[in-house]
Parts: sequence; structure tokens; C-alpha cells
Amino acid sequence: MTVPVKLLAGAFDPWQELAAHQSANPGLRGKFGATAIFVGTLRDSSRGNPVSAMTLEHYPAMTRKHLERVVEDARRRWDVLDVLVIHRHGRLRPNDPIVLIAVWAAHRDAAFKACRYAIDELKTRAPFWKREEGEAGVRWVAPEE
Amino acid sequence: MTVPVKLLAGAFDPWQELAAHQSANPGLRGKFGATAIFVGTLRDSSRGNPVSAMTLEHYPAMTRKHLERVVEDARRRWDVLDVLVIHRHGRLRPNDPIVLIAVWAAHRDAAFKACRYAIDELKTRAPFWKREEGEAGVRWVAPEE
Amino acid sequence: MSITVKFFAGIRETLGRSEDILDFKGISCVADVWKTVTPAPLPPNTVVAVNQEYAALDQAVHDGDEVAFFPPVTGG
Amino acid sequence: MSITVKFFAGIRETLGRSEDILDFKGISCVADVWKTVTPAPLPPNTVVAVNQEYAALDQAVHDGDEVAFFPPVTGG
Repeated sequence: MTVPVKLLAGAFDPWQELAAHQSANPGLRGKFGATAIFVGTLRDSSRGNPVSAMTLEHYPAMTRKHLERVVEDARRRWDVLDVLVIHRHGRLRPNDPIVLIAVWAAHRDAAFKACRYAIDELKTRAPFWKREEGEAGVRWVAPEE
Repeated sequence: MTVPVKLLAGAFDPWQELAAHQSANPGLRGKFGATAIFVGTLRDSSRGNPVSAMTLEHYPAMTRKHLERVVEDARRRWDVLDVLVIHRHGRLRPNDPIVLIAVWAAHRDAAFKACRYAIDELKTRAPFWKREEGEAGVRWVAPEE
Repeated sequence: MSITVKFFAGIRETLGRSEDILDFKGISCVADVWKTVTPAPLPPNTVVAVNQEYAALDQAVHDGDEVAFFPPVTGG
Repeated sequence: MSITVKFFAGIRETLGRSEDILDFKGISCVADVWKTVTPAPLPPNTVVAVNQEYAALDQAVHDGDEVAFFPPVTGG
């Protein structure tokens, strides 16, 4: 069993993580027909304002508990074989990956639905807070409408 | 402008293709917040029967025209920054990637919807035919219900 | 003065060839193309394309067109 | 006999600290925890967790619990 949730203080490469996770799980070989993946990346502007950097604060114990539960829920609700969630914290620069969600399944509908569920849950419920640095100084990001 | 549609006779590595495509498009840097990706992979069984190999036949001129139109449609219907479609043809083994669809967008809803649209269009309309090799010999795959 | 006809997958195998070049004379629609290719009836669910676009059996065919017959697609 | 209280993001900044350890005596619910931490009113939209689970202000608090106050989340 591979580790389904990784919280990283430093930069990560989503493509290397995907290759490594898939090869670390030989039980997947030949069993998955569909992989749905979402990568969230820091943009260089936010609601029209330039962003030079962003710091992601989180609540480590609760983040891990929450993300592990999202993975469990996805596995229970859809017919999926494996789920990987990686989330950055600390200070990021534009173009840095923030989050990676990958779902391996036999068929694409389950893979897409579980992946979308996981990122939506993560965005609205996982205890992370973004603080952006830009021309106008530093500000906490307001939640999505 | 990077090439949006690649039809390959040989094996490809989806993670290397994603890394290469993204770095070949410097205009994306800092602009995309969301990447939605689908990878279709050959399974070692199909409707309960073992599969040892599969050959994908296609209609090259029509395939390219169709997939380029799917990319255009996705770009017109959703607010996306870039789309990549890679599809294998020829003989594949279980665990070989068959198709890769990747969509880069500012926001995740457009990325997910365009990616799902593209793979559904490709599956139901692009002129590819799968011929599976298994214990019971060789057979053409019937279309999805 | 010719029509290129392409066959794919099961239809290619049944006919034993992947392409015919037909004299255009006497051909007005896709159904005429099939009748010229073989006396066998068109297999059920056969899909047709004219110049790489999906088409109907009664679609008009012109000199120089490429017409294709194939089973339902199963890609991805 | 204590409650660990954690503050995150804007609430952490406003209070100027990330954690308090409170004497459990006289605390029965989450709202009591906040009143013990500061005389300031709870900022609107503040989110509460007890033992890393989302909770309401009237949720009972027990000795040894970890209570957290933070703004709406903005991850991913």
C-alpha cells in the first residue's frame, strides 16, 4: 500500500510524483484503464492583481486527517483502485504546483468523478490558508464565492 | 504555439510528454492555475477475458482532422489556455498508455469540463478500432454501451 | 475521374482489402459506392465518411472524393 | 486538566500568537474557550474545530481537547 496523502514543505514535480507513485504500486499494473489527474498551480495574478509569491499556512494534524478522509470517501463512493493527494505548504512562487490529485480506476467515469470530488472537498474544507504577496503588499486570500 | 495533437506509432510516457509540452509553451508560465489530465491505459482484461495485447487501427487523415476539431471545440467552449491530445496506434501491451488528454486553464471547472468533453468525444467519434489478443484468439472490440 | 474508397477494421478484413479506386461514372451517392465495391449487403451499423467527415448513405459523392466504410469506433 | 487552543491565519495574526494552553476549569463549550482567550468578539465567519473536526460554537469541550479557531479555508 502506497502513501495516499503527502504534505510537502518544499517544491514538487507532479510528473515525477505520478511516475514514482505508479511504479511504487505494482498491483495497479494492467488493472487501471483510466487515470484522472488535477494539478493546481500558483498563477502570477489573482483577481487582476499581480502576485509575486504566496505562503500556504495549514493546520497539520487536521489537514492530514481531512485529506485521508477525502481519499477514503472517494474510494468508498466510486470504483477506484488508487488515489494520491499531494499538497504544498510554505512559500511558493508563481508556476509552482500547489496541489496534485490523481485517481486510478478501471474506467474513466469513476476516475473523473472521484478526482473532481477530491479537489472540490479539498478546496472548500481542508484547513489551508493562502497569503499572497504582491504590489499592494501582503494579504490573506478570501474564500471562493 | 505547441502541437496540440500527436498520433504515435510507438510507446509514450505520459509524464514525460506533459513535462515537455508544458516547458515548450513558456506563454503558460504563471497563467494556468489548473491542469486536468486524463490518461487511458491498456488493461490486462476486458469484460472478464484476459488480454495479452491490443492493436489499434485508425484512419490517419480523419483521426487528425477529428482530434484537431475536438481541441478547437474545447478551446471555443471553455476558457482554456492550452490542450494536448496524444493517441497511440499500432500494437500495445497491457499497462501501455493509449491516450493522453491534458487541458491547462486559469480555473479548474473549465479544465475538468474541457478534458472530459475531449475524452468523451474521442471515445465515441474518433476513428480508432481496437483489436484485442487473448486466450480466445483475436477479436474486434465492440463499442461502449 | 475517380473515387477513393477506404475500408477499416472488420470491414477491411471481410473485404480483404483496405482501398479501392473506383471509376466515378454512374456513382451519385455513398450507397452507389458500396454497391460498386461489392454485391454483399452493407453490414449493419456500418459508419460512413466522405472526405473524412461523417456522412449518410444518401449523401452525394463527387469526382475526387474519398469515401470510407468502417464499424463503430472504439478508440481511447 | 487543560485545553489546547490553536489559532491560524488572520486570527493567529490578530491575536499575535498561535497557541494557548488554558486551564479547563469553567469551560464547557467552544464559545467559553474563545471568551477565555480574549475579550474581543469572535470575528464573523470564524470556523471552529474540536480535535481536528469541524464543530459548532455550542459544542461541548472536554479536558484534554484541542480547539482551533481559523478563517474560512482557501487551500488548493
